[in-house]
Amino acid sequence: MELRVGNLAVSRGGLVVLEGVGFTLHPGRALVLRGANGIGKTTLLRTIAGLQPAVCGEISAAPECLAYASHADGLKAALSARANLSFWASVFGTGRDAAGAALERMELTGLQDRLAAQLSAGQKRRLGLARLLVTGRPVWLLDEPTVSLDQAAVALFAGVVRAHLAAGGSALIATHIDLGLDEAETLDLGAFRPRQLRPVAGGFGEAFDDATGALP
Amino acid sequence: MELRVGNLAVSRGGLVVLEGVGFTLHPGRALVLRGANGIGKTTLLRTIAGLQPAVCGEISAAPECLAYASHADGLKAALSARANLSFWASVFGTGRDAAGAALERMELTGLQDRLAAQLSAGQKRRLGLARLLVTGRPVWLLDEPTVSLDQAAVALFAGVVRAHLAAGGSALIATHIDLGLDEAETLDLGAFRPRQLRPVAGGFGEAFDDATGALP
Amino acid sequence: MIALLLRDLTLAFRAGGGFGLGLAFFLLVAVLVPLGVGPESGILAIIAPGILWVGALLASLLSLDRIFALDHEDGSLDLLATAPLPLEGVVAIKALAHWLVTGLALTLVAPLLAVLLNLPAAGYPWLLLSLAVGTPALSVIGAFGATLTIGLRRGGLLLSLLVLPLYVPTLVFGAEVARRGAAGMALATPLALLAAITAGSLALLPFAAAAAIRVNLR
Amino acid sequence: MIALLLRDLTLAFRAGGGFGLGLAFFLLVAVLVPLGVGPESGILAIIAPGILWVGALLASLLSLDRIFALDHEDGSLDLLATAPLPLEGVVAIKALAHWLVTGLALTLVAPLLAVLLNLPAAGYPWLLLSLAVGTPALSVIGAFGATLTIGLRRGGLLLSLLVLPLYVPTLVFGAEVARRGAAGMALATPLALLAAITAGSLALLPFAAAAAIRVNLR
Amino acid sequence: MSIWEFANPRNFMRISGRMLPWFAALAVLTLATGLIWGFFFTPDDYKQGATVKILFIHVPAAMMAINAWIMMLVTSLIWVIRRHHVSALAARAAAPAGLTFTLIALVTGALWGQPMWNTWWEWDPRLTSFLILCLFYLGYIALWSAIEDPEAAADLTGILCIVGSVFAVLSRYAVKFWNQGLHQDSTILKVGEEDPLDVAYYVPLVISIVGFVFFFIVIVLLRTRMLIRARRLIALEARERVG
Ligand code: HEM
Ligand SMILES: Nc1ncnc2c1ncn2[C@@H]1O[C@H](COP(=O)(O)OP(=O)(O)OP(=O)(O)O)[C@@H](O)[C@H]1O
Ligand SMILES: Nc1ncnc2c1ncn2[C@@H]1O[C@H](COP(=O)(O)OP(=O)(O)OP(=O)(O)O)[C@@H](O)[C@H]1O
Ligand SMILES: [Mg+2]
Ligand SMILES: [Mg+2]
Repeated sequence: MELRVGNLAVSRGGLVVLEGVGFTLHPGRALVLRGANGIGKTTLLRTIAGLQPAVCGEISAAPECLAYASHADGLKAALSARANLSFWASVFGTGRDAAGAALERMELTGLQDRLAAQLSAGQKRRLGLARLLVTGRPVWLLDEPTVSLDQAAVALFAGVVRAHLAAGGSALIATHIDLGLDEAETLDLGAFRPRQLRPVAGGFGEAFDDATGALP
Repeated sequence: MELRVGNLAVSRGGLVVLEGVGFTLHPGRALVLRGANGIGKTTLLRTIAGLQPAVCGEISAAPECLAYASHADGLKAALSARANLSFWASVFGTGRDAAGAALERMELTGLQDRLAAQLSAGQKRRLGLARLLVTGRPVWLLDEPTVSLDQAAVALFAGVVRAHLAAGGSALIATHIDLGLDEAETLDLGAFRPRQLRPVAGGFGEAFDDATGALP
Repeated sequence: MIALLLRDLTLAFRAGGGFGLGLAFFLLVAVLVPLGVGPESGILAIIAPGILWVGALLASLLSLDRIFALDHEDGSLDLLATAPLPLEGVVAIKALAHWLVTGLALTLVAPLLAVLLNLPAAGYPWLLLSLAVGTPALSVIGAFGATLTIGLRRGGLLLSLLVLPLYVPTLVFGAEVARRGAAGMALATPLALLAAITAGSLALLPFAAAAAIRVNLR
Repeated sequence: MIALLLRDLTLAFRAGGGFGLGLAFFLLVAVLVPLGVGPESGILAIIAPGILWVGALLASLLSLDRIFALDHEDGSLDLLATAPLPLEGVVAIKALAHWLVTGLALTLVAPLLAVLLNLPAAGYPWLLLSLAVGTPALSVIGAFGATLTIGLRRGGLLLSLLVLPLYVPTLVFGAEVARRGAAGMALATPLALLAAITAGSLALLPFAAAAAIRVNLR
Repeated sequence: MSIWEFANPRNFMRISGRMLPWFAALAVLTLATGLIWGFFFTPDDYKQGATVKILFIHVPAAMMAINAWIMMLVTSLIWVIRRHHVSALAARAAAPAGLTFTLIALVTGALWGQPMWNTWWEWDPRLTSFLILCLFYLGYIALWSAIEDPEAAADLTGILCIVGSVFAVLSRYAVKFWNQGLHQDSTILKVGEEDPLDVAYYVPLVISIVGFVFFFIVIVLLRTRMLIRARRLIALEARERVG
């Protein structure tokens, strides 16, 4: 499954924050998105995931191939680690074994009966990432996946991503730190910042930008 | 203000997670706490900040000298960046100018009238850290302060910490990534992990551990 | 779909999950009203069907904001929206789960509370029937209202304001059925209307609700 | 302290902040009860004082979970606890802010709603007086209850369950004052008891609440 | 000129700016005529005495309260289907006006009810459905002001308005079923039948109804223009902040 993004513009709060974004993500490859705080990484990933409409441009992959992991982990504090994963496994139709395998892969087997509320920040994050494994989807969209992870966990996660790539999947990763994925290409979003911020065409901002003409 | 911690044991969920922790933090120095996810960094910092009782051991500094910055930033989404800071400035009695100066220091002046809800993850974090500057307290307790920050912002924050140290303050920092504070010492919490997990003495866990004797 | 229903039910039965609390609220209304109004049982018997219906309505109203807001806060809603489930189905399942833990439960305990309020014996079956037919409408309409306020933290009270006018027809016909039942009058017309409202909302509102969720996520 | 009061009031008046919604809920109860009970004004006049008190109680109950839970969720409560303010003062200020945006507002609109429920003219001053004296107790008791459920996400319904029994004496005496006032009977005793409850809770509960916060934070 | 010219904010500002003075003049003229005629040059009713003159405010306000909601429904549909921004703002602009008319009808009705029915308030179906309409308006306005993003706010309030309209009709029917009521039926459209409204009242009443219509148009135009200006201010500020 190839993800081709062409001439994409995305908006947040009625303003275009990135425009002309284009890249192709081939199966087996990873692409790291870089850029300063507030440049629009989260916005870009949400747009590609189909959660918000693009201003213009095209995205080739169908939402059915994409698995998105956001800043928030989507964990239910009152369910055990295992129950949390099993739920997503049945939603995505990947079966019960998938949850066990994912727990094992993220080294959470020992914590599987603990309620999610009783995990530390990094343990929660690992559980959130384990969800990717049970989606069974080829293209991963990851928003700062390694927040709160210690070095061992970062390495573990890099290994998981590498295995996913080797199996023909691909990953688009927004991150500020070095993941140790040497084979990944990097895309600096600074280049797609509009020279001048402008309101979204057809949105409220643009419609009224020039509504009254020059004030008398 | 010197922070001396001696033979401290801390607990989470009724179990002792760290014991025998001891260190001294002199004015003008920084100490970085390291340790794998779930080792108890957050628990230790909360205990020192006076938010939860220690199992045993002593902490020399009075809570009035400590400023704690947690995983959560304590921002009100419906207030502007400036109003958020001004509130804390008046709670800590450091006056209105302090808020303006802190915004300037964290390079948030351009965003000061934006509602906190409309900031990106990294901008929110910077605002949360700006709060430390308006507390006017000498000892900072920082729990993963650089989560979501880009490299420029990490360097900016390291500069702020350095200035704080130069002014006679001190900082205790739990983090997984390298802050670039070369002068800081490091304390690995792995050494204070109890050999065997045991319930807190005097807690419910211990009281009923052996409640019925051998079962008949 | 079934996984979602089971998860929502499990969460509702967990500590702090909301099951039992809707019931408790219903009970409390039934207890508070006599305390506030005074104990003359003649008046209580007259107002009993109406008060029980108002209590059921408030109890289901108060648990509405859990339907979507929790999932939105912890990010699950984003993930559900990208999962292979139609959003309309998600709304319907969540409304069903809400009905099972509030509407159905309320219907089953209502006769007990009717005793507290001195409802005449003839009224019991009709009270039960009116609640059984009417409460699904309360859950679906409520789920629709909840989708409008997803993005607002603690939108609970705004939600009440939005949903209550929508509840009026259900309340009027429901209470009318119960009242006429207690008084031994004919009640085919209000019962038919109540059923029509329930059927109509079940058929149409999930679509409006799914549209509102999409707006809120973007 | 004043900064905290101002902040809480500002937040309440911001979009989605809760002011006006307590009022709206009060209004809704006054509208729903006649819809449920039926339109005969004789019956409504008799139950009016009780229903209005129950409405005021529910309206202030429903906004309780905002008092602390929001601050706990976003981490402000941790920071407030380490700030140079006594926690007792924080509780008192937050209860005061809650009373200003609910109790006081409810008291001021109560006469309007009394019209809807056909309260006899003689009852108006006493209804007002009973609400003015009684609602501060509702806010303080509620703030205390809210501290018990801080740690629970969406503990709203559990909170109702905990607080309602504590509200019973206030409700009973408050409604009694209003009812006797409407009927033109002597009401010195219930009024004195109501005032005593308010004074007592104001003096003692902030300490219990501060202790509960400390337990919840650890 | 097509009606969709109005959809462009610029054209709307231009055209509405030109029309506003005329509508305002018409509103003042008709309102003044209708009300002065109604208050001072109509006979007292043989049963109701002078209180009958509340009619000239009560009836137009009550009609406009309903018409304002219908206008909001139409503009919401235009927004949802054709996505014309001005139309969303016009719906928002009409809501407070509609709420005010509803409140005027309720208050004048209450004032009238005191001498006529010997009570300020009666759970009559018409009165009750107005109270519910009032709640719809409140909810609609509250939802608009609670949501920050104008696009989402317009969409969600549009959905609310459409669904709410269905339920408003349902509840009108429901309360009618529930209570037969005291309030008299509409007679305004039944001139010529037996027992019509006295012609002496009829003419000034119609004039003040027309006056209320113009008044409503003026308010909606004014408020829409204000909201457009406010949006422009926000747009300019946004540009300034980032540019
Ligand atoms: C608060 C309460 C009231 C409300 C909400 C209300 C509502 C309305 C409405 C909606 C209409 C419009 C009728 C139409 O479109 O034809 C109307 C007309 C009228 N109302 Fe009221 N009303 C109230 C109280 C009263 C009272 C107390 C009286 C006096 C007895 C009264 C007398 C009338 C009359 C005479 C008309 C004109 C009917 C006609 O000939 O068309 N209303 N009212
Ligand atoms: N709700 C909002 N309303 C208006 N503007 C917003 C809103 N949320 C974010 N923004 C702005 O949109 C821009 C892009 O935000 P986004 O969250 O995509 O950045 P990011 O690259 O993910 O940053 P970070 O690394 O800090 O997470 C930022 O400048 C931010 O200030
Ligand atoms: N509410 C709780 N109940 C029981 N155990 C808990 C609870 N919260 C955390 N724990 C456990 O306590 C231990 C210490 O947690 P703590 O949050 O202090 O770790 P940490 O060092 O801050 O980790 P991280 O780097 O992931 O943030 C962990 O093993 C965690 O699983
Ligand atoms: Mg981001
Ligand atoms: Mg931690």
